[in-house]
Amino acid sequence: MNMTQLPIIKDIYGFLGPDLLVGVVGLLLVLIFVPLNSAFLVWVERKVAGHIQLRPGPMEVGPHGILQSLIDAVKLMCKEMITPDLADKPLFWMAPCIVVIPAIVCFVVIPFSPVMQIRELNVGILLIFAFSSISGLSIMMGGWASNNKYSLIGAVRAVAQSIAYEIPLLLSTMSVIIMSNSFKMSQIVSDQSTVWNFILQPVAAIIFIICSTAETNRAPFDLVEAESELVSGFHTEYTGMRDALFFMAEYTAMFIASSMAVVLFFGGWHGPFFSGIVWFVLKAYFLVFVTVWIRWTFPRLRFDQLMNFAWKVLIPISLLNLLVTAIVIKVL
Amino acid sequence: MLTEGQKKLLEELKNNLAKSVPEAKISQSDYVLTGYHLEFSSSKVGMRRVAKEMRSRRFNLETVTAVDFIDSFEIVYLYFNYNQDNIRVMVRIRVPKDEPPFTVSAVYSEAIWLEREVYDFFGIQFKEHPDLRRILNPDDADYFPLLKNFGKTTITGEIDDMLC
Amino acid sequence: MLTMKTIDDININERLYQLNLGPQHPSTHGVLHFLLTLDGEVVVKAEMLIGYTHRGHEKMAENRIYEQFYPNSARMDYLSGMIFNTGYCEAVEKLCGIEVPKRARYIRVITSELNRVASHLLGVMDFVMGIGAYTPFLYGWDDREIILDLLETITGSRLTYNYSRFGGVRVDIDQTFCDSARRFIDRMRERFKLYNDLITGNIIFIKRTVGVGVISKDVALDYGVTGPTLRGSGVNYDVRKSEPYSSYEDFNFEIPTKEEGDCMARYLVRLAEIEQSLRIIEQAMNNLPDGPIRADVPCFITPPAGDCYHSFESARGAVGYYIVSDGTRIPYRLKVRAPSFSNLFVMSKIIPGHFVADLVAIFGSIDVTVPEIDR
Amino acid sequence: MNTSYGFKQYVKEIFTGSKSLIIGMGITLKHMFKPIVTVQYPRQKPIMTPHFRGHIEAIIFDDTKSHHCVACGLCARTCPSHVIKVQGEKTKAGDRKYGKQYFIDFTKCSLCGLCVDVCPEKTLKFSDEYELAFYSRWDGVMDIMQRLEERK
Repeated sequence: MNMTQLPIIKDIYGFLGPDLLVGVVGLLLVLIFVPLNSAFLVWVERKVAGHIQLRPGPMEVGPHGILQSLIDAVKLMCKEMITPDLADKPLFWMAPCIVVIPAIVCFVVIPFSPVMQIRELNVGILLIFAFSSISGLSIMMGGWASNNKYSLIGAVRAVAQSIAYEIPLLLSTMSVIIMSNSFKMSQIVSDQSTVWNFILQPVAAIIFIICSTAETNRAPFDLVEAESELVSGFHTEYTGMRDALFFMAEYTAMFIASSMAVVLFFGGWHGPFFSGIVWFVLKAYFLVFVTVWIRWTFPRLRFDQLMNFAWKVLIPISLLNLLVTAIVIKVL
Repeated sequence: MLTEGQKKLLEELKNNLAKSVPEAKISQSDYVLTGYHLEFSSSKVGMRRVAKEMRSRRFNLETVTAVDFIDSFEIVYLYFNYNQDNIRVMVRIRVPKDEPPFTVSAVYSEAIWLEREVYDFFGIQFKEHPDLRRILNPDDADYFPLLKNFGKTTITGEIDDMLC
Repeated sequence: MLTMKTIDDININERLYQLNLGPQHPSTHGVLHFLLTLDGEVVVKAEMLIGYTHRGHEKMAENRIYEQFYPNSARMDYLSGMIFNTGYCEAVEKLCGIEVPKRARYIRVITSELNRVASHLLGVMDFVMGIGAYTPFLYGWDDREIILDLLETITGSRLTYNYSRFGGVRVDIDQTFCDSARRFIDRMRERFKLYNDLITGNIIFIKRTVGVGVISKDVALDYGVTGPTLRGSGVNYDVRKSEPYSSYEDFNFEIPTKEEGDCMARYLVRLAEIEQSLRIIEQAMNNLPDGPIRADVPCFITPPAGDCYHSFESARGAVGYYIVSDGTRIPYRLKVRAPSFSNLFVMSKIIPGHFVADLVAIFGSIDVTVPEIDR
Repeated sequence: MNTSYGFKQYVKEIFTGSKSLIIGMGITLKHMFKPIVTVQYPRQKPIMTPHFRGHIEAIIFDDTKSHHCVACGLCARTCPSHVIKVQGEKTKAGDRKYGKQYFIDFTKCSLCGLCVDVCPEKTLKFSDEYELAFYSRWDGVMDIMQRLEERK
């Protein structure tokens, strides 16, 4: 008997249409892409750091050590996952699971090329913002559940930091959204076919990059981890694959933040000679490279300075930028 | 070679110290051989008066230490000043083993730790010290390592015989 | 600056908690234990618990002949082992009245100053790493590596040199050493621009260090602070100038001081001191006299009964060796005045009111070596 | 930190700050394309300097084609860590002693070089071997006379 003849399946298929196929295939691709991508990015980070510091970085496994992170992943899977005695066990266990959810879900709406998008949503950008806030929750959960003071300080810092930096992030995004009149990501990209938003909105672009660095807890805003103060911050007590999941989420968040910046400011898939996806991925990886480059150049801010920077510098400037954008658009 | 300023300061110091601690023996010593200009030695009194005198002249307390002379302790305070006329003053106080001296930590905060160290290694219970605990040795140690009767190894004796 | 809360303002049960920073912690430069009482992230009270690497060097000295203490002297402050080693030799020479040949004294100055540059480079870069910049640390390490290689060619070792001997030094330096040292000096002078651009000028670095951890002159005097930490507080005191040992009286150099007394001042003083050390090395190499490198001293020395105090400037401050001799081959008592010991104690005074992140910065800027504190 | 924080200063700080950050990024970017300075240890090996202080070794002299050790034991007595043990032997009665066995516990040696300094026959030197790894502590105890035989 044909399964599709069943009324319930028919209903679901009718409801979802060809999207079901796209959804399943897309999800599979994302599930493959996310770990491989973060493994690649770990390698990129180590290589870039190495060459900046006049050393070669990983060289042993594979040509120029490209397989190093895969081997490390295998090692991490074999490691014992230690749960501290006094930890809140369910939360401790859940935090690394929850942290990968936004990493996977956010890929659903990113338009890699005009055709390569798993699901077109009218509010794609909002979905990404909504889901990326979950990572703050899981950091809080992990830090709280570890029952370690360093973890707790890291977690508290993470919450304050993500609240402070989401505001300028949204404000700078708003100025782009005002320009293209849509929350749809593909719409924003196709609006940039002639001129990138980076040219029209340089201030918003820079603020967006700064804030996304802070949102993904990367140096110089890596107070959540702050090795020299908090040992390892919220994931001090995590070992093995749980720790690796936090890392995976961090690197995927980096990639998503870069993709967002590409969509919003750097013309998405637009570019000469190559097809859309190549341009998109090239641009996204270049932005990832920039964040890595920043990390290995600057010292870390102190917590009060981080807050001052968000509230006294970034928010006023992004508000001003939004105001100017709105006036200019109204006048034109 | 002593400069004029140093000589003057030395004279002043000698007089003032003699005035504040009359029972002490104060003598000038050869800097080239010993590394200090003025030697102040007394038995069991005067370390706080000397410290106050030194502090008023902006001298720096370099170190506090003790030497175990089996029958008694010699507590050594070294003072040095940052000025142009450098004078190092060596203050030796002989105290019997059963009669602990007073602390100078009220005058020099640095002495809190330095005297803790002396207590830690010699067991000298400084009177009126705010925080006299073990510092380098374990908290529960029941020995005072730098006393002469502690841990004399047999190997040393052997070396002594062979080399001397 | 943050307003310092006193204990009376706070309901202890609700607000304060204790944090053990160390003994195993990435930024405590060894095994040092801070027992912090925190209000949120602000330190209310800091207590330093030391002694985790106590090896009893002073007791060891009472159980071995003077020569056998050579290796111990360098192991106290492993970052400026050459200076400690030379200082110990000079203390014993003072006790015995040994006259050291001029060439040996110049070689001691050259090697000590190279060691000081290496130590300062590490100190400065470790401080920067504590603030969170990892790359400058490795650039500094790159420079330091050249010094270590250079010193290895004559001493055969990279940290615990064991190079000075009573009455002189062990191995003579030759033209190749001088040439490489000159090349290093030229390179180092160019590197200052890199450090200034990458670190000193960086706005984040400035924000993190200016006005943080201020040690005033009076506090410095009260707590017996010495070395670059003291000179960062505006006191012009350097043992090399005030009581010239080896042959420092022959050289023309300045003592850099800063009035501010904050982390930035200490950092700048260290960088300026590297520059002055390079000057000293250059002068010493230009005027290097010929002659023997070791005085004629017996294989095992026997100092006369008596005592002596020898003070010298290590990379961290004024070190003193107080040696009491009873006329035998074995010291009766050997006391080391460790500068880091006093420099660390001042932290309990200045830390309250700062963030935990500042604690790391202040600790880095004071630049202590834990084995030297613990001895 | 500064209470009188004017608007002008605020704007100026943003600009000077951004400039300093860009300068810093330029420096690291330049360094990225410089050649590496590290030694890739197992693939490249550093050359030891002539004065390198490894463990001690006996010198082979040309005149006797052997060491000159007379087993006086001065090195054993000077050693601060007491890691040397020398065993001498006389070939025939009335002859000079010569060192037959010379044990050094390298795991406890602090490489101070006092034994080399003090040796009256100057028959000790430092080896330039630095890759010494053992499976047990006992493997660190070596007989340098035996090693001398192997080198011959």
